[in-house]
Amino acid sequence: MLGYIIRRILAVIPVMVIVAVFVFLLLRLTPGDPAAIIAGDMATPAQLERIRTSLGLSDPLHVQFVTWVGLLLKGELGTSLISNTPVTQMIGQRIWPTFNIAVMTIILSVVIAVPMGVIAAWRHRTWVDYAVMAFSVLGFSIPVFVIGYLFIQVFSIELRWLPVQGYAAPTDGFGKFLARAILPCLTLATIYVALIARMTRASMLEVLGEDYIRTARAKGVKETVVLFRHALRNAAVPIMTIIGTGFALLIGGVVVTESVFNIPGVGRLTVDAILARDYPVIQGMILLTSGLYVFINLVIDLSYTFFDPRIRY
Amino acid sequence: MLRIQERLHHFKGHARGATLGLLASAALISGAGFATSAMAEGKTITAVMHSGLRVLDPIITTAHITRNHGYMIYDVLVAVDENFAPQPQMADWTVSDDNLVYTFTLRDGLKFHDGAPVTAADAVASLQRWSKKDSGGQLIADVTESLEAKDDKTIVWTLKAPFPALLDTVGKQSAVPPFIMPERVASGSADEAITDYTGSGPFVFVQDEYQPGVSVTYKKFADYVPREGASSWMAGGKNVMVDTVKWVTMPDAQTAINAIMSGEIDYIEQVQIDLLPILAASEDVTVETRDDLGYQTIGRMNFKHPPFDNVKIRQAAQMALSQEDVLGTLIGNPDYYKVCGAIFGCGTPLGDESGSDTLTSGGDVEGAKKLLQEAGYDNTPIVLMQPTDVVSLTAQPVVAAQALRNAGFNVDMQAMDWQTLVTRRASQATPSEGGWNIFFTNWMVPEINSPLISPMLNGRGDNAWFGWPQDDTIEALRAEFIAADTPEKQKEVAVKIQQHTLESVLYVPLGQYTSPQARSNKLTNMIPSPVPVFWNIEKAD
Amino acid sequence: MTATPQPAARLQWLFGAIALPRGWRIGAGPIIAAIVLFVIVLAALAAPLFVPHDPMAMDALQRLKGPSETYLLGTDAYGRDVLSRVVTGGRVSLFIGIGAAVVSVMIGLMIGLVSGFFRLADAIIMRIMDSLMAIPSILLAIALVALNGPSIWSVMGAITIPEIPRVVRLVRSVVLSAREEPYVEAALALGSSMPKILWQHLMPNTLAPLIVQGTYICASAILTEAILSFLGAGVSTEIPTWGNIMAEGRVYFQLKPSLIFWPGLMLSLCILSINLLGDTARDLLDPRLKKREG
Amino acid sequence: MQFKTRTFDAAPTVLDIKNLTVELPGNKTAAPVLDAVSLRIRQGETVCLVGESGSGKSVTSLSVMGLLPKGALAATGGRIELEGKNLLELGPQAMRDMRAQKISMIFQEPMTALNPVMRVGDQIEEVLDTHTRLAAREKRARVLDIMNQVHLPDVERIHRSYPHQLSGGQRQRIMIAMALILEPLLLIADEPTTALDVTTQKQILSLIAELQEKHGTAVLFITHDMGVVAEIADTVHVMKLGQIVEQAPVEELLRRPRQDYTKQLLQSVPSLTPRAPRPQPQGEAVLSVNGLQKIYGAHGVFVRREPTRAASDVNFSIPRGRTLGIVGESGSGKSTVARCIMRLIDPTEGEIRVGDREIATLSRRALRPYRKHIQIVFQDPFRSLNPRWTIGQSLIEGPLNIGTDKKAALKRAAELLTLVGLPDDAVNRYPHQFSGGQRQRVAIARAIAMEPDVLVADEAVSALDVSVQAQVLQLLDELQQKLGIAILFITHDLRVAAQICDEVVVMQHGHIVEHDTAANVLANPQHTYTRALIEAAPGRAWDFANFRELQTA
Repeated sequence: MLGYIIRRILAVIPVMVIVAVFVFLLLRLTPGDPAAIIAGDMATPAQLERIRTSLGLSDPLHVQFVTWVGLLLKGELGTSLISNTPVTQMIGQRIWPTFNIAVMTIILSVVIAVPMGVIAAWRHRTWVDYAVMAFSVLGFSIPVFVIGYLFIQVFSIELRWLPVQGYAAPTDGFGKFLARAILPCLTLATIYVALIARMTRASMLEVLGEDYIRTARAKGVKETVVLFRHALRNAAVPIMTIIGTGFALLIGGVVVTESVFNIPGVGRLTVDAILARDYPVIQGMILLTSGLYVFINLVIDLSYTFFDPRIRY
Repeated sequence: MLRIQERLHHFKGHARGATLGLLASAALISGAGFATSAMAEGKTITAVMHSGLRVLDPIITTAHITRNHGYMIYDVLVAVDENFAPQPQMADWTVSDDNLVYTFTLRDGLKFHDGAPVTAADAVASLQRWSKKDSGGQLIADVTESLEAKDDKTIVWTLKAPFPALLDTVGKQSAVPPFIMPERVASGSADEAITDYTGSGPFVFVQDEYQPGVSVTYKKFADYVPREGASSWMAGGKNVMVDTVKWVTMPDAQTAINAIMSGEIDYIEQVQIDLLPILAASEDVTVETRDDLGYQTIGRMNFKHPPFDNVKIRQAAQMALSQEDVLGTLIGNPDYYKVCGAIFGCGTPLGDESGSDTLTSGGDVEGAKKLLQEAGYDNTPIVLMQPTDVVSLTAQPVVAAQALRNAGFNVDMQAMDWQTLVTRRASQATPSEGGWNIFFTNWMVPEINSPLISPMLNGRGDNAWFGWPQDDTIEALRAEFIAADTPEKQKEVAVKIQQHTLESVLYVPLGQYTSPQARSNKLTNMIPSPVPVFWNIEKAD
Repeated sequence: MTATPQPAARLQWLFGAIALPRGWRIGAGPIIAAIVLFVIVLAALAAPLFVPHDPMAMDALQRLKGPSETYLLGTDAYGRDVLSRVVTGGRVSLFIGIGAAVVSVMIGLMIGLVSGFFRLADAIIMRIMDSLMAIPSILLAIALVALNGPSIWSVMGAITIPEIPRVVRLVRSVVLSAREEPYVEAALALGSSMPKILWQHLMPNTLAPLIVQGTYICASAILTEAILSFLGAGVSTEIPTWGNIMAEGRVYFQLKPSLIFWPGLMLSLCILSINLLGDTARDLLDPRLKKREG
Repeated sequence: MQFKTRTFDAAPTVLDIKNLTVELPGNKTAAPVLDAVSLRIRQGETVCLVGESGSGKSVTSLSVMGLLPKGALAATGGRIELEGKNLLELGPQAMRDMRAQKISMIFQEPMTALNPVMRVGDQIEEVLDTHTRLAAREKRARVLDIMNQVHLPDVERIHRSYPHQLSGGQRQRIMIAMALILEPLLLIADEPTTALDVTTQKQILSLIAELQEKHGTAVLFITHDMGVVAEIADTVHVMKLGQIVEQAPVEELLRRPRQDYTKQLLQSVPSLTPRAPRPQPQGEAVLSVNGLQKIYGAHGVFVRREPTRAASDVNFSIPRGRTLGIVGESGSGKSTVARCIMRLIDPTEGEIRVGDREIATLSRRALRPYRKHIQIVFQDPFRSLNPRWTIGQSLIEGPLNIGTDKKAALKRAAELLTLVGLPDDAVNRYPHQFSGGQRQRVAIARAIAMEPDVLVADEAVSALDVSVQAQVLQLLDELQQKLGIAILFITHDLRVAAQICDEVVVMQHGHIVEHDTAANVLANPQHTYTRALIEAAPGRAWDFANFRELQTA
């Protein structure tokens, strides 16, 4: 087990190196000049050049790369070209809204989606099954921002139940946080619920056809016990997998949702940084999200052993 | 002491967040400690500004949001009032009879946010740094004999030749006003952004709550001594009546409107005009124009490459364009735009509309076609750059492209984000190799209301603004303007410049528009100003 | 990193997938979906022949008008006819969707076959694919569009590239598990060369899952196009796509919901149909499900 | 042969199935899956239900349990009476109460029948949780008690083990414990030993008999294996296509079968009598294996696993026209040997000579020209043909590889099909249009299309019903006589080996423990393991094909 973890962590290194090189090259080949953003409309070419030099953007690519990697190895991500703030500080300021919303979304989605999928599989080919399937296909088919606007229109503008936008930290009062977080979470959860419910259903359908389910029934065990005690745990591995890979989807949704609901999170930070060519921020964020993705999937892989004792690393 | 406590709080929040971060539920309750940090005490104005504040050095950039930030935390020596007249702000002045020596005297009670008094040495360092960056400042620097602090309160500026517009330039409110910073800050390089944000203005920048691009918080500076007298534009007494001002960014116009209607925010600097009908329904919100001058939207062609190196083709293009179409599409509501052929803007002292008939009367497509034919246009494609991510610039390229096509131009409209555009417009390569032929942008009228400051009127070829016209006539006219010492003479030269500009199409003025603001009715006593300032404003409970 | 260890048995079903199951039944849903999709595609293709207005023609005096006889669905912020734009918008959206699906499947198939066959290449390819997968696709897409400028091609490319690793993984896992099949071993025993086995025995196994995967990619590409437009990294506003019609319309959401509603409806219907057809294809090609139905 | 001869005339009836009909709902035209099946089981009686695959044996048992797949199968007529109550009329809860308390069931595949993610102790305990209210300690005591009764070793450890940590036999014991913990009236055993090795099978059969004796349970035993029937049955019911064609006490049925179908079934059962010895052939061995060794082991950076010796020091040779059998239970290494010889996997050590060519160390590319000399037939006829290819395409793949002209190859393919007893128009059809036995014939035709010197048959008849098995064995024999091929016959079934092999190699744990002529191995086994294997073969003293005791020569 420990050996496996070490091997997996070592395997992360080439992945992260490729990500780092890839992102670095991608950005430096992109047309766009942070100096132009900083200097504004009236800058002359000479002024731009001076700013570029002072930002280190005139150095040859490999020098810039070595500088950046040197910083990385020291655990730093550099300083934003535009706002002159350390990238770690910028991310630190803005990670929590995203993190809290993402975690709440995942919890919410799992709580909603898994029972949905289980019941759909159990009542295979009945209206319940069709309703769940219809929802999950629908969830995939509507752009996340449309869902967001729909929720705002209904719950904030028509019914006036919830604030339109914004974010409050849980420390400002949990109710306040919840009131502002619930719509973004629901919006994000739609696609996630669709995904997980679908996978749960498929996985459960497969498991329900297994011999040991027949055995359990032959023991006279109740259907609820059959479903949740026997079947669900066996069906868990693909569900966990989809939760992990769905994380990438979540990031995509977060970017959009944050801008619909005006949440000061890292999703917007990244998009703004891309549009402003704020290289250190983009590199930092992509490295961070990639690392997180790898880490989450590692954790999920390890969690398989919990669900399935046959899996030993 | 307070700052230390804040830092401790900040640090604890951070550490706690980091350790508990993995435990989702724990993080939900405690981890997010400093995302919004301590609640502001007392009266707070929450304002949505036109863009996010990212650059904090108001000298290094001309971005409006950074200038607005500058007016919050810094003060200026001289400021213009609503009559475009320079008025004393931090300093009074005297001018020698030969107009060569300007002596500024700082008023009493001026203090930086760290408690140190403002001295003449601070002002001199700030003016010197400014004059390296600002185009007007550079013109003055060209004729400066010396600029020095005579004592703690007195600054003496000696010129080699008279510069009649010196006070106007030092007192201008836009495109880099000379904000006064402590000497230790201002003595740094003019090309490197400052990192110490100590000013002497009416508000203090709260660094711990600053989130680049998202929100910035200002606290009232308790030790600020306002000037006597009522405030007028940038001039007069800056009396702060609230405790905290918070600027937040909302990427989505709709969201901001919903937020002000539900009372979550107090102020929107620029409301998209199409959305005004939504606000009309609210009794708690007032929509008004704070700055009647507003903006001028313009098109600029590239003089270096065909076909716009040919003046006839430039004229043909100008002839094809109609201000009404551009403004109608961009703004829609005629209450908020004005067809205006004056390159210095309508409603300004120098404004004059000579030579702009086709622009203001709906364009002359037939005339343009004819002219184009005469000029021998060979169907060279015109690379027209269209930014996709700036709302106030999306309509002009699309409308112009259509108009130019109607006139017989072969238009290659290339969509790109604003960043790519500002990078690409700096490229002097041919359009097919990453250069360009025409792009559009907007100016605040005070930024272009004089030949001294309007960047498009620079005719110095490669040293000119993007487009790089080599135009000796305009340079001669500008020299003539600088030398003009009465308003009448200045106006006379300005008309000549207007005519020449439209004739050789240095740029195409596409009309003027204002941008309405929305405020909660709780906010009162807001003074009119082209810069959204937060002094004088009172907030009801 | 191996994010999703697919149990080999999971893909077992693919091997019997060629012969269309006898006695296959299709519900009403997929048939309706097929019809809807057909109508949308046909309308988009034939749009220039019947739409009432030039979808690119602007009229500053007719901005944001409500439905009228001239403009059946009203006009947008540039005074362009919404109906014409929505119908025409399908062209680009569908082109991007289908293009992304076809290209990513083709490239993914090639890489996946190589990866499933050459052990050495496999290690390198899979590391690169893992890296690509680790980068959130939406961020990658925005960056790619910023790199190349927001043309149709670059948007398509930006959507395609992040999809490739998923296709590669799929193909590779099919190839790896098919390699264990007795008929492949029999072919080996009969002296067939590995490339021949790869192409003749293994590749056909990937077709069924690739068709299914392709439909999903197509659907998600159309959605991603909309999201890219929403974030300001989409196709130029001149050329209508469902995505950028909605992206432009979102500012006017409260005033003129129809600017989002109509393209949103078309988009959702289209994706819904594609997804439903994908599901149907998967069910038909999956004998395990058939078996359970008895 | 000692048959059970008890009479049950006085015993009370436990289960009475009367005219049970099961149909596919919504498909009125299809023939019923069960057609008026009647069957009676009395207390303490063991009723065997025999038949080939598809005869409806399992459907009968599932009907009794009320576990027919919903929507797919439904009982439409008849009654199933348990203690006079008609089970078909019970509601879901009432039916659940019957299960495990009155009727229990054990299944064929003990690996898949146990929940892989639950500890086996908990799985047994769940029965008590469901049907009784006992204190935790009492529950545990009962579970451990029943585990002892099924002779599980080290019950404390096994109680907290997961199924994958147990052997096949142990798992089946857990199943039995689970089934019998509440002492039900009726135990249904659906092919409970089919997936087990013979030695384990023997233990399980005697365990069931022992417990039946102890608790007086009635047993409905479903099997396809006549040997098992002979060992355990009191009464035998023969099923064919959903109907019971014959029923009788076991000895009666085996001695004097009345129906043709029963006779045919019995006649296909191979006996343990070795084939008549054939004269020693002339010439060199066409395949010889020397010191073959295969070691599986991971040499990872962070992994340190014990290497597994799947086969070591394997030596044998086969002359032209002769058959060598490799017999062994699962895990004995017999398949590893076959795969090494085929070079589907690379042997760790040793030499393999085909003709006079050493092929063990040739590279894959260099090996290709020699592939034609040695061909293989796999166990699973459903997976050994590419489902997307016509039979013709599969048959000419090999010949095309060695440069045969396509037209000639196709012509030869048609001939081959005739040779293996299939219509020659089969070339244009797809595998799914054929039955398992037919596909195995195709697979054989494909192999001999290469005109090999050696044919490896890796459990080639194990997946087939006995009647089909006999036909395929006969086909192999005929082909050998016509073409003079040497056959390496891998099997777990001594009877099959006896039928076809000239020589037999017995393998255990990767080693050869005995190697002699078939007659010697069967009649005079030297090694204890061989003896154990022979003794474990059920019904070994009965000559089914001739309806009498085995005549020992």
